Amino acid sequence: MNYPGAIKTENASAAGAALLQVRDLHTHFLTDDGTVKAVNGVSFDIDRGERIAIVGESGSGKSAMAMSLLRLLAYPGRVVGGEINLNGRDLNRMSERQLNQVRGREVGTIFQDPMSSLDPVMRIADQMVPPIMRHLEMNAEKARAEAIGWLDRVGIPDPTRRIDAYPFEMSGGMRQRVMIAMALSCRPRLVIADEPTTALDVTIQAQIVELLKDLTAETGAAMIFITHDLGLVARFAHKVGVMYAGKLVEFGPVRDIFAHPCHPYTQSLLDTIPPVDEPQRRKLAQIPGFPPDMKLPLTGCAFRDRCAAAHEHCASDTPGLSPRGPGHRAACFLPEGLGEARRQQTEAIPPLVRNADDRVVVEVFNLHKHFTGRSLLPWRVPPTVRAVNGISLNIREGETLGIVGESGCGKSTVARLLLGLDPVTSGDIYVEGMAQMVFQDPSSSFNPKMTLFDIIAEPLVVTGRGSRAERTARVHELLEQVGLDTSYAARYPSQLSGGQKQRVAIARALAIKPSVVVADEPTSALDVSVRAQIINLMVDLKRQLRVSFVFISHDLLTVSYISDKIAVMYLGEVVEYGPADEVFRNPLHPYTQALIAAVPLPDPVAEEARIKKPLSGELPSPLDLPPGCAFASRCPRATEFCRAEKPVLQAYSGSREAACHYVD
Amino acid sequence: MLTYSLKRLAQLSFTVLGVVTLVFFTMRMIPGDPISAMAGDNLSGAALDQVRNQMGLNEPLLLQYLHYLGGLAVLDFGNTVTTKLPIIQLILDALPVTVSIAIGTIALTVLIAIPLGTLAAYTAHKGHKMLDNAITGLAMVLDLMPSFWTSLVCLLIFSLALGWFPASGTVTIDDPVQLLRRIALPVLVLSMAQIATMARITRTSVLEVLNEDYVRTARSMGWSELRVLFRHALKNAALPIVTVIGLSFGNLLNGTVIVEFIFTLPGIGSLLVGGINSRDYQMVQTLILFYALIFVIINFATDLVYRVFDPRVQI
Amino acid sequence: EEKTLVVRFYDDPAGFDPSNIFRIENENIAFNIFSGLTTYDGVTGEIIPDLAESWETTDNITWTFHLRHGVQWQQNYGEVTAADVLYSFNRILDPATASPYASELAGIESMEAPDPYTVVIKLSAPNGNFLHTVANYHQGQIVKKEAIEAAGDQVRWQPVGTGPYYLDSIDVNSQIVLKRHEGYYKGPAPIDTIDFQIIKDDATAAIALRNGEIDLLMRQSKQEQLQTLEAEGFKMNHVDNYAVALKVLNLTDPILSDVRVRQAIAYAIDYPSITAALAPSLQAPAYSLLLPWMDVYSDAAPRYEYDPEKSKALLAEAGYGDGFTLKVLGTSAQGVTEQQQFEIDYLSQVGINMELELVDTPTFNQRRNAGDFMMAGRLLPAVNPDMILFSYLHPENMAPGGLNGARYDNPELTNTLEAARAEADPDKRLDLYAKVQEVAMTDLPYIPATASNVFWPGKQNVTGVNINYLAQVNFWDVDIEE
Amino acid sequence: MTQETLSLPVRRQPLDLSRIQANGVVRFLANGRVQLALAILVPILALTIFRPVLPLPGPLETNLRAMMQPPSFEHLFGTDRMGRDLLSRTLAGVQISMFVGFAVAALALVVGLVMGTLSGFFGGIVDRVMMATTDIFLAFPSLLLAIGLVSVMGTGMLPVVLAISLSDVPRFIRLQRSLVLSLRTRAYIDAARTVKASQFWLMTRHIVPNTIAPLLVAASIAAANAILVEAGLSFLGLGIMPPEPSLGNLIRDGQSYLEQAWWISTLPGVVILLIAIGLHFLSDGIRQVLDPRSRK
Ligand SMILES: Nc1ncnc2c1ncn2[C@@H]1O[C@H](COP(=O)(O)OP(=O)(O)OP(=O)(O)O)[C@@H](O)[C@H]1O
Ligand SMILES: Nc1ncnc2c1ncn2[C@@H]1O[C@H](COP(=O)(O)OP(=O)(O)OP(=O)(O)O)[C@@H](O)[C@H]1O
Ligand SMILES: [Mg+2]
Ligand SMILES: [Mg+2]
Repeated sequence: MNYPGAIKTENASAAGAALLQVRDLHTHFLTDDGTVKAVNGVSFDIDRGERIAIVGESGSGKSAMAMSLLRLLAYPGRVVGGEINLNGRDLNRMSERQLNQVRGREVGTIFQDPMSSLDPVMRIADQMVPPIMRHLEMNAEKARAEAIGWLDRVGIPDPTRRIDAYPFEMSGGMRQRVMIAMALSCRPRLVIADEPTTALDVTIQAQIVELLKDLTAETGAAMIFITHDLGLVARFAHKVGVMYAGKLVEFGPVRDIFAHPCHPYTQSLLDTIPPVDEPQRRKLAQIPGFPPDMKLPLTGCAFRDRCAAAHEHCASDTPGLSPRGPGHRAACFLPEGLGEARRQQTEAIPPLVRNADDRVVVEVFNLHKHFTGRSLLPWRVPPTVRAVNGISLNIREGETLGIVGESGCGKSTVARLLLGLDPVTSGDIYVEGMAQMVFQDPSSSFNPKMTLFDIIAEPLVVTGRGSRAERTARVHELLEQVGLDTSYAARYPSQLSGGQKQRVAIARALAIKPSVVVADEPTSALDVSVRAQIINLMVDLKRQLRVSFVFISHDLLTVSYISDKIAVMYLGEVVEYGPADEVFRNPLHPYTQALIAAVPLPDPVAEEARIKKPLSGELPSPLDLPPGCAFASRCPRATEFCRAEKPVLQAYSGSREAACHYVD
Repeated sequence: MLTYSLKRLAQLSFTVLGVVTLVFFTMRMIPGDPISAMAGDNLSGAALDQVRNQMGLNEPLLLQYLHYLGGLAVLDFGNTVTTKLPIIQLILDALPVTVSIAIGTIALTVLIAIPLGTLAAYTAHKGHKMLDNAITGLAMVLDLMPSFWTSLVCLLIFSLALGWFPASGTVTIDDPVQLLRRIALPVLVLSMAQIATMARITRTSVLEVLNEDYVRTARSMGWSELRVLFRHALKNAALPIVTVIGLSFGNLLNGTVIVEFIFTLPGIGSLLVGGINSRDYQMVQTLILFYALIFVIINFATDLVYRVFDPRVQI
Repeated sequence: EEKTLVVRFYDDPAGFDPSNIFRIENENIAFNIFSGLTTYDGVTGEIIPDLAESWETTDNITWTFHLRHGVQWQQNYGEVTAADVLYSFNRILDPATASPYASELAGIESMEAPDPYTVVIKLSAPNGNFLHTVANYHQGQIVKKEAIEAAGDQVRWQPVGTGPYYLDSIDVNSQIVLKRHEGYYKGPAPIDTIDFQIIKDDATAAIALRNGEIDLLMRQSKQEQLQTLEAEGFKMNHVDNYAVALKVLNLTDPILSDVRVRQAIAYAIDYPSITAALAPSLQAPAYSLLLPWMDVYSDAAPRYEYDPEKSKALLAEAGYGDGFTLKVLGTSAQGVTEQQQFEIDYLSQVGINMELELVDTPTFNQRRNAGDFMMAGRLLPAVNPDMILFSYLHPENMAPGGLNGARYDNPELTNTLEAARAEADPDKRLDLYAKVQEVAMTDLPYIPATASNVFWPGKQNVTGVNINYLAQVNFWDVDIEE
Repeated sequence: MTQETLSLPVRRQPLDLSRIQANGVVRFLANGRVQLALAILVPILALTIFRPVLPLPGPLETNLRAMMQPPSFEHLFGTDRMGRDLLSRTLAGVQISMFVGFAVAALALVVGLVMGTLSGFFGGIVDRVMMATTDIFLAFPSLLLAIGLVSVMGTGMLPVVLAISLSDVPRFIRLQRSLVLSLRTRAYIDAARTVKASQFWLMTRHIVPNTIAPLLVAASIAAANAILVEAGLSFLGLGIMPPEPSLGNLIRDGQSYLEQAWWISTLPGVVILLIAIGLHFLSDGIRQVLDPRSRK
């Protein structure tokens, strides 16, 4: 298959054959506790100019597979078998020296974390120019010009100057652009991108994805794109490979996979995503259990323990990839995967019942929080970050308020203020009873030296509630509420998975029967399948216990799914506020519109139809906010008036509020 | 930078004043005084008291302290209490010896320890534990031999048996060859302990850097491992190494007492021990003031070097 | 061809001003730079003429010294005259000099110089040992007024004397260089330059000698090194019995005030065995406050040979049958010496629990001088027996003022001692001194432990290294043979 | 609330042992480095503890007929100048040196823990005063401190321990402070603060338990180091005083007989080396066992 934009290579001998053929790749990690079979017989082809997405949950071997291609695995990883034919040459049989001619030259690589993937103590030029000189045999001057050209193409403003900057002088998005420029700078024929956008904000993510798409199309490079975000896949890929436990379980054209997934795992994965356009909310599907331990020998289908359609055959034999359509293969004995079982409707969520006498449990009025640095010299004005700059909100009993916004807009600060962890600069906060919190990072949320019992009981002990026996009963009750066995009480946090930890975090937050639970990105560190479990749990709890939630996330899809109301924040201010459905379906503020446009939808057909014009322009520094609308620098509709006059939050059509001069 | 310097200056004054005060009163709380120190077996108490009176050692303590601070304020460090030699001169004479030993030691240490540590880190990174363990083990053994023991062994081997280096003889910077021959063994002995520490630090920090993402980035651009090791890893691992160099330089300037004693080197360490043993208050105070200054200055210099190695460090 | 002798010097030099000189190694340099009216013979240790060609006294009160003619000062300060002698002694006596040796000359009532070559000194009381006082040692060393004044407060570093060598240069951290005084009255010394290298560690010093870096090793006090050097054929210059190491017993202590206890301690320790085991070269057992080579030494005084049974009996008699704790003050410079370990061992066998209190040298000196201890050690090198006896036993010298750290005060002994000093008749004098020794060894305020030997190992071709009883070497005698 | 109302997958699987982490002690003992450390330290300690009942002469027992004998069956480590059995002395020395090592480590640990916690947790003026003070002590040569202490207190165990720990304490304070600073912003601290937990509760329940591990690592290094520093102090006459044999003064005593009787200083030296290596492995082991990265 040939793709638009693919460039004919001069390499005649390889013409016709795939650019890269991977055959039966095996990669092991030889750890002290045993051999981890991270990649367990993966085969696939990539043609020139083709973009293949590899999805799968954490630990399924995506990175290990990608790094195996160029033998970039760190000890104790080793490629133990298979062929990696690039243009007919087997990379797996090359010496390091030969491989170094391929790395960077024929295959470019982009890594996940832009913050750590560039050498912090070297200038961009020193990292970019020497590989160009080496691979393209240019002199220093020409190579530098070439590098500047690339920086320009990836959208780095003022590249002649910025090429001499250090990475720490750039934002995350900028650094990822530099990474892309670097990976493409020697005009490789294949680009491997390992979750290149995961660490970035939605709006930035959208920019980067578009950029990658355009640039690879332009240079004709093929691309392997690893992600666990199915929305991105729909937006980006030609073909999709689904990995599970070190194997490809399904492989095929992107539309086929989304429209007609054949493997139970793919099917479940797609069902865990909050639906966008259904009028009634239903519980998310969830994949029970854990992936298998890849240190243990495996017979049969690796997914069978978590598969509703599993039968005896699955335990004894391992299904191979078998054709399901043109170019579409799946590794399941059942032609339809879960089939009917999949279509069993998940439970509907009854809408929130509003009582007229529902109390307002949280009320925030004109809240400000400024962080003032310290200036040693008395005559210098200390730098001040206006993290929260006058916001007003209220939450009723049982209601969930979602807060969305880009990184640094002040979401976490609001949360901390609500919890009384930091003193406010000005403004009022009223919280009925106590507020409790669920944190983003499940691993740092718990004292590793305490058992779950002590962790969950801590709020009770500290506030002096109940006798020891009562506390024990309460802890057990809570554990059951969050779906954990009471025997877990004796465990330590390190003995739990990420999802289980978040359950414990929720149990702890509920221990003292708070009136509101603030959850700051409680799911963003979790895998899709686990994320669905936690979201379902929260939805259940809020209904059963009528606790109010504040749900903070940059994931608009999730926020709109779980929340009753949404507040969209931009640089310390709320720019739009209203019922979740309405805000999501009909955003008023240009920023909200951009945000929603940037969210990739897990539907290739819909994605293709969307107009993608990612935001451009720079985020102003929170240290030095402009006098007018803070969004003006990036707003497609901004006028001089916007730049001079600050819009305030105004009511529209009864339940909605937005802060924009030009809302119609 | 200005703010930083001001801050440093404030810190410097505070530390130095604290150290000076501490040493002043510590010295005087220790029993024995310069006069009792110089008394041998055949001097009586009455005879000594006469001398003591004449030297003003019977003045009230606070007055002596104020005198001392007054002298410091005009940079007058005074003379030794009993032998009436100008202290600053003694220190300036001893300094080149100690500094050459310190520099020699650091140089030898860096020359051996950094490649060794890097090699150990590299082998550990590649999973070849044998060489790594051998290097770590060797470093540990070297580290654990008491210097008074290694000194003597070195003397017996290199000086007596092989005759490569003299065991005695004057040391001046005017005669560099002689100087080198005289400080070679002390440098060797002192390096042994330093090499261990520095190799360990190098190993740890290089190993850490080798696991960083940017090292993988560099390799993905086709650079060989060796180049990655020396271009990226070492530079990034430099900060902890620089800290250790700074610290050991400071320690070498005051920690060479035993070695100076055994190798008969007229360095700062000898002055300090001599000063303490003869209760030469003025000498000890000045030397310690001097140490405190060096300590603060080395801290400062380390920070400056940080800046060179890591552009993220802002001062 | 110039001859240079390289000698090990074992500590930091502390200066060579006779009025304020301390410690044997400094005194050794001064001994070769200065002269006294008299001096000691390197081989026999007898008093011999130095600047004074001859002297006379009839009553031990008035002493007349006749100076040698034509003796030249170093560094062109001219000829030595009687005025220099008077200046030197007056300088010591001047309170402004604050010399700790002033008391040595305190017995002088008047001094005069009837002519440039005669000095007449009158004492307030008879002193048969006055020739020691004016010997080439401490207060006895003659200095030049002009040189002293020129040096200001740096006298200790700019000594000008009349001895065989003058101080050429000094680096207080590493080196002292002496050059031969060409105008020395006995004629120039055989060696041009003596280069003292400061090497503090005994082991290093031995290696330096074995390496040929030095020719002569001033003082080696490690038995094992001596054995090695002897085995390698070095010349073991030495002087035996140069001083007695004593145990000073504080008589104000309620336990030690009992003479039986003191004797019990003496009987309990077998010093001959200890010295034989530990340092046969460096130490010998001692049985008296004085040394056998001294003219007034008497063997009639009681001896305390090792006898643990007797010791136990005495203790039981004194009421300490169950033993007691003996606190011993010591210096930490060498840690607990092997000898002390033996002492602890021996004393424990008679039930005495010896506890060591080790403090560093300055503290030790201070406490010892203040008399703040139960038992401590002291070693007083002296050629003049009278000086030893007076210092240790006379009540005027009681601690904290003087060296009588035992605070011993026996009027019978005091009277005998004073009489002995004044006595002009040699036989009577000997008798009186014998009596003193007998009483002292019976009362036993001090227990003689060991007598020290001093070794200066050197190359075979270095001759004339005669160590006197003050542990000093006159370098005029020393030569290097080709 | 019942189980059914929640459609959560509580899968009551049979207890899967490989998933459950062995508890601390077991994991500690299963660590290779720890085993190595114990293989070195346990025999040495056992010999030391049982020395009094072993058929050995006492460490202070002199025997003038058996001076400076090389190692033999009768005297496995030989004898010294006073004919004392060196094996017996070495074992007694281990006892004393280990005591010094542990006392120093314990002192530095306790003081460092308390001061460092207060300094890091409260910050502000407390912190600044504490940092300035540690600076002063770091700039102050430890030798002088040692001499001062020995002069005031006399030689012995206590001044040696104090002198050595005085230079370790500031380091421990700083280590603990930096650990506290990094822990202070952990989410679990915030979680406890949302229910208004007291400062004391935060420090004792959340901060200190989590700093113990790195402090223990530092302490075991400090212990090994203290044994060596004591040896150096002995050389200068400031250490534990003979006849009590610390390993340091055994080496010192034997050092001058290197040529005649190598065993006197070498064998105790080897023992120091073994102990230090043991402690090193132990600290490495603790580090590995407690390193969150080593857990799965
Ligand atoms: N250095 C390593 N040592 C041991 N095991 C490893 C190592 N790196 C990865 N593994 C194991 O290999 C398997 C595959 O890991 P890999 O990183 O490829 O997963 P992934 O699909 O990229 O996951 P993620 O989405 O979290 O990046 C996992 O079970 C992991 O635990
Ligand atoms: N303790 C602090 N001191 C100084 N500035 C702070 C502090 N905490 C937050 N800020 C600043 O306040 C602003 C808002 O930060 P906040 O953490 O609330 O953002 P956020 O919306 O939660 O971002 P993210 O999505 O990255 O979590 C940022 O510019 C941040 O740098
Ligand atoms: Mg990955
Ligand atoms: Mg946040």
